[in-house]
Amino acid sequence: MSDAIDTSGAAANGFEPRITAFVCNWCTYTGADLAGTSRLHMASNVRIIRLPCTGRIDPLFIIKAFERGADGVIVSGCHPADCHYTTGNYHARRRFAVFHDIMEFIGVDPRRMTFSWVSASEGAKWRDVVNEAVTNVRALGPFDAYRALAPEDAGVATPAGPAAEVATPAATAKAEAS
Amino acid sequence: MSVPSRTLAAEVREATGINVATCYQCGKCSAGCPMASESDLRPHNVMRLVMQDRRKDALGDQSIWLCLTCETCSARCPNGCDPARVIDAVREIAIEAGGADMPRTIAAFHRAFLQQIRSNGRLHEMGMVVEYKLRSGDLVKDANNVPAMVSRGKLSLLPDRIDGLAEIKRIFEKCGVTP
Amino acid sequence: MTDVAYYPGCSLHGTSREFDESLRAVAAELGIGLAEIADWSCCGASSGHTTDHLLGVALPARNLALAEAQGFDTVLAPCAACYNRLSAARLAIATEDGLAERIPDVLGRPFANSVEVHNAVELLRDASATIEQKVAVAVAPNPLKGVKLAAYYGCLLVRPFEVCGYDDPEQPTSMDDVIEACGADAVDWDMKVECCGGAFSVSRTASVLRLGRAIIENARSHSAEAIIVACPLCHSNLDLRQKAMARRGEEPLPILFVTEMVGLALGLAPADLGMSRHFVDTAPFMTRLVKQAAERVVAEKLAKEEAAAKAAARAEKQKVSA
Amino acid sequence: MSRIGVFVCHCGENIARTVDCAAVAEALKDHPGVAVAEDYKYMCSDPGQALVKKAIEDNNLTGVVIAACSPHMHEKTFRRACDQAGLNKFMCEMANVREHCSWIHEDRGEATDKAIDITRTIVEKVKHNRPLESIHIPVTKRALVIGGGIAGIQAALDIADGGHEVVLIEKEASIGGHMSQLSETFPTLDCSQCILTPRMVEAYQHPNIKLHTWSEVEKVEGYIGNFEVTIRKKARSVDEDLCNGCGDCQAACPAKRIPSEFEAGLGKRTAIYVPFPQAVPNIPVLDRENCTLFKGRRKGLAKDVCGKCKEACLKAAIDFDTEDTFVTEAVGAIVVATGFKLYDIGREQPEGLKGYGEYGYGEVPDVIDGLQFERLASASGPTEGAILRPSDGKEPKTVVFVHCVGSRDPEKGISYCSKICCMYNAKHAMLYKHKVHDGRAIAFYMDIRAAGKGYDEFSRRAIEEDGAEYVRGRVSRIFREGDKVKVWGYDTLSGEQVVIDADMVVLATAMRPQDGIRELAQKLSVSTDEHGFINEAHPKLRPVETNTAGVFVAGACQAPRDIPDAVAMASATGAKVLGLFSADELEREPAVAVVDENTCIGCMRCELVCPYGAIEQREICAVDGHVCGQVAYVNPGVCQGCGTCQAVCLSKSVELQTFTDEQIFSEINALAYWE
Repeated sequence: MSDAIDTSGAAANGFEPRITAFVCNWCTYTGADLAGTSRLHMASNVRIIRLPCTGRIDPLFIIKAFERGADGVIVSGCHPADCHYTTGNYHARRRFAVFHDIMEFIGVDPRRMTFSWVSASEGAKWRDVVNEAVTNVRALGPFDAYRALAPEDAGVATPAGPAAEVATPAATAKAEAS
Repeated sequence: MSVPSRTLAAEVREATGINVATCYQCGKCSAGCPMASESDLRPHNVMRLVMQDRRKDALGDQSIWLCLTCETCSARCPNGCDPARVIDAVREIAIEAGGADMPRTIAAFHRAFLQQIRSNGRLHEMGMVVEYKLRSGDLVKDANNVPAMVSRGKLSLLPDRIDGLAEIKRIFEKCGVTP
Repeated sequence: MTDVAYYPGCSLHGTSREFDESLRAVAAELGIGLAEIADWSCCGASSGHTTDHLLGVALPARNLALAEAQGFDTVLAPCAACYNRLSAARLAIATEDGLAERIPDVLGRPFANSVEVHNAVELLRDASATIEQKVAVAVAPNPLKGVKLAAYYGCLLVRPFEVCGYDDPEQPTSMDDVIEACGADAVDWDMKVECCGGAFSVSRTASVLRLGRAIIENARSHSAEAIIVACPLCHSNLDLRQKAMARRGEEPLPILFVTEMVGLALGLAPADLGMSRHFVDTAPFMTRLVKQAAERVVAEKLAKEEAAAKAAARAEKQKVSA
Repeated sequence: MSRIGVFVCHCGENIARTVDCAAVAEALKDHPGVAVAEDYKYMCSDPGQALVKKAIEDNNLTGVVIAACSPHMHEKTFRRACDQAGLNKFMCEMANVREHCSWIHEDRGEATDKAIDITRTIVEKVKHNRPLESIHIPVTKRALVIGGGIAGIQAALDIADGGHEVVLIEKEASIGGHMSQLSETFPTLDCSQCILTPRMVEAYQHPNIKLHTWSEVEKVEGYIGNFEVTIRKKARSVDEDLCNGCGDCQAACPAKRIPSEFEAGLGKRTAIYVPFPQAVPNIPVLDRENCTLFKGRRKGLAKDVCGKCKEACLKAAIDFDTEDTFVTEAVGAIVVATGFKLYDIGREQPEGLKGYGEYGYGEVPDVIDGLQFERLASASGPTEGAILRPSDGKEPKTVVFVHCVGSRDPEKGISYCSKICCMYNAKHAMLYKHKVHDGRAIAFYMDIRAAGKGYDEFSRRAIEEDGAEYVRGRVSRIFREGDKVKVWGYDTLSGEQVVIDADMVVLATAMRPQDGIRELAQKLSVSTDEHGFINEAHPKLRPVETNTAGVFVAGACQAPRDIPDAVAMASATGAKVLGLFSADELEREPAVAVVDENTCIGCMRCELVCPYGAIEQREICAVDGHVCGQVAYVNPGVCQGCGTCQAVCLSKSVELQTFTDEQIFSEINALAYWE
């Protein structure tokens, strides 16, 4: 996969980052839709996972994304005070302030993560966020620190290995309860 | 002049970063231009000609040299098109193209002025006036003012020359300007 | 207070000596130290940037580089034209792609674009409090008290806003503030920021006469007794060319540099401010002002005495009635 | 084992141009859990949907993934199709391979790879979807209309006539808005008051309309069908029930020199006042800022220095000690109609605006704005309709009208066209010429924008029949010279500078949203554009809805609008509200959180973060009935499905249906395939 916008970096190290984006349904997802309807071309390295609100984002999602081979992560939601759910993105913001240090602690370079606010009317801003994230992460090179942890047979439906507990503690909890 | 590959608008944009297409010809620039009554092309006309890539008409007209660079047009432009800067750029392009129709007197003035800087580092007004007279050819005008100025100590007969002349010459060379 | 780097520019060494002289005199009075930049060179004026953009940036940049090298963080450029070119260069280098990298090579000396540029009006506006105090305590009667003066900014002090930006580009007030600080009345007129013909003084005198006349007429119609300027170009256009503009029998209108005005208010002698160098003779104007001032002082004195007398009389009456 | 159907849409050329749809279907065909994978030219077309339905029946699919456009576009369509085919509609999801893929990439290889990833991700999600039932919530069939201008009045009347209660609130003392200030209206020149006043009275007397004037929105809670709005009734100092509008208080008030807002500063009013004679309700308010008594109180004087109005009031309706009161209203829908204000060219400007120094920052007395001219021209205005200039009350013989002041002037902070100025300038020129026959009306314009029924004919008439002189060019400077106003213009058509010694200048200043619109928008959680105008849900297809369900928008608070536009929008919101009220219950997606009581430890952190207060504590009892613990409970009616509770849950016991951990982790895992 090669970056549609700026291949200079790619030429340098021939590496194309894979980036997982967690976006809220109301602002950034719609903003990305707008980028589409406006035909704004951008790097194709980003895969979007739609959530109702950045407030729904569990830090474990991000750790999981890195564990499953993402080189970078984008988290983007409504502008402060514009949250569709009035305050969800504030909780997200507060949580990620702390989260930053945790990532560093567990050995993920915070520069691999992009936090941004993109509103439904900011298609162009979404393009820039995507392209910048790709350029930055490309410069950082691949993230393989967790590859070792990843199970050989990357079971998808029910993630195996150490991820399992992380993935669905609710399920396990149920098991104990019953 | 040689036929350039790019449009005039493109050249202007490269030189100034201004997109002349943002001009919607409202004429506010020309309404306030102090030289409008004396020039055939008013600021918004120049914008128009650049927009339409009418190179000869834009570069060839005297009007662009009648601009006082007083910036009134740019200060009041509703779209921030900065006509003054565009006219600046058009003048430069005209000089490069060699097709510039600069009024003799004004051309003479600028050359005389720059010549002074190049050879003294500072403006030696007396020297400049003399130089200007020779280049422009209107020897009588202002001549009667000279004694008065000398008597008021406003014109020194000797230039004051700076030490760093080499630097000044370097600057002129680097900019490719020979007055 | 520490010294500011002083960039006089060619005019202040030549056609506008009085600006230089009056500025130095006033600065001394106000306790502002001026250190002339060693080996400064011409800013290129309009000829520079009219001919070549890079040249128009590089020529002023050399002087900023010198000031930098001589350890200053602000440069005072009293000449409006120089001020405009210096600040424009500063802005261009800060904003235009690749220029900052290119300039040191063009100049042949290091340059960090670290010095700020101020003009004379800015300097005096910031000092206006001090001016007011000094005027208040001056021994000689202030000749400017109540005199109607028109602040003429012209182009280069206020435009373009991105470059100057220390005052409103359409309705500036800084020079008016200085006028008020001097005890004079700043008249509200319409040509504050219209162009006087600038660099065309020599090359296209006819235009200068037309534009200059409009300015002087408007000032006069708003009953200004003199026009205050801070730009050598404006000054020579309005002063040197005024004779040619004037209609028969018209009283000439003195054109004073803002520094000269402040000097007068501070009680300095016109001669020390270089006012003898003007083409429009300032002597009659000054005699009138001094006369007015003297009369005012006398009148005030009399009024005081009368008041005192009345008071005494009243006291007397009360004694009697008691 | 799930049996999922994957259906890849070409969207004509829109997707197929850059994405190899067949390849996408092919790639998913053998993916675990996928029963069938097909591609088709137009999935959303009838045959396309038929294809999906058939596949569901033939392969009795447990889930469906449509790889096509954004879910915001067609999710409803396909879920309906699934429903009809007997598959629970929440087992159907969209994979967005158009907006998020084919439209933003050029390289076919890349785009196809990405499309496959996106589709697979959603397939993995759907594997964990559960059949859900929609939630039904009751609708309060009462509407709130914010703003009592012509738009608000029209919306209120339409809803009220539809048989539902309306709460109409207006921040001024009277309804009527800007229209009540206008003299005559284009393009018919009928008298504004004459057509408006009856509507105002009708609204006031309507049995279904409850009017709060001198009131503002304080707080908005709830959601579509179930809003609870707190209204601040500002202290009026006059008892609305006792007052009979006799006007004795105004006559008695000593403060008579206060510039009247209604007269756009050209007339004066008293401190206790009714904004204008036809005001509705005809009940005064006391302007405490300018009231002699309150000035005294602010100075801290021992006893009140005035009180003449109170003495004059035979009904004893005046009380100086009233304070702001709050009323809460339960409504099911909200219409925002707060209208506009004019760009003030002065030196002091809000964020982003610059003002007009070259026009003297509005300090020249005979330079006025459009609304002020309306008052001059109005028979009920300060000059009883005579065109007299403010400075010396003389009749101006030369009047200059300047279009696009503020409007279409990005450097001053406004890029848009205010839409109505071309028309009202033409009207002003006409009215002036009708009143001052020997006068000159000169209009400086850039373009004449007169799109509308009878509009262009109207503006032409101003030129052709009434002799208004139109000059194409912007004005560079305006300043006072003697008793004249100098105008420096340029005629771009004849190519000459034009200098005019005018007696009066009328600036067609830009239309801006009313003050406080941003705060209001925040309370309603609707978005505004960079200028502060309320954003509609879709510029073409949902022009009067906002991005918050149940909140609608009408008139000039959405964009510059003239009267016909504003009224049309208002009636449109009326129709929308009545439509909403036509059902007793609303169907809502079951995107709500549910608590697993078996694992909940009752820490109630979820309660803390819930933006809607949808979570409460509950006791759970064992079989024998004794209380055996505290757990959280989510009220599905109130929950809006943000999922914040789930993210903070320590025991992972609260789960947002449609976005469960299992679903999301599966999506993340799915991406591991993308090497």
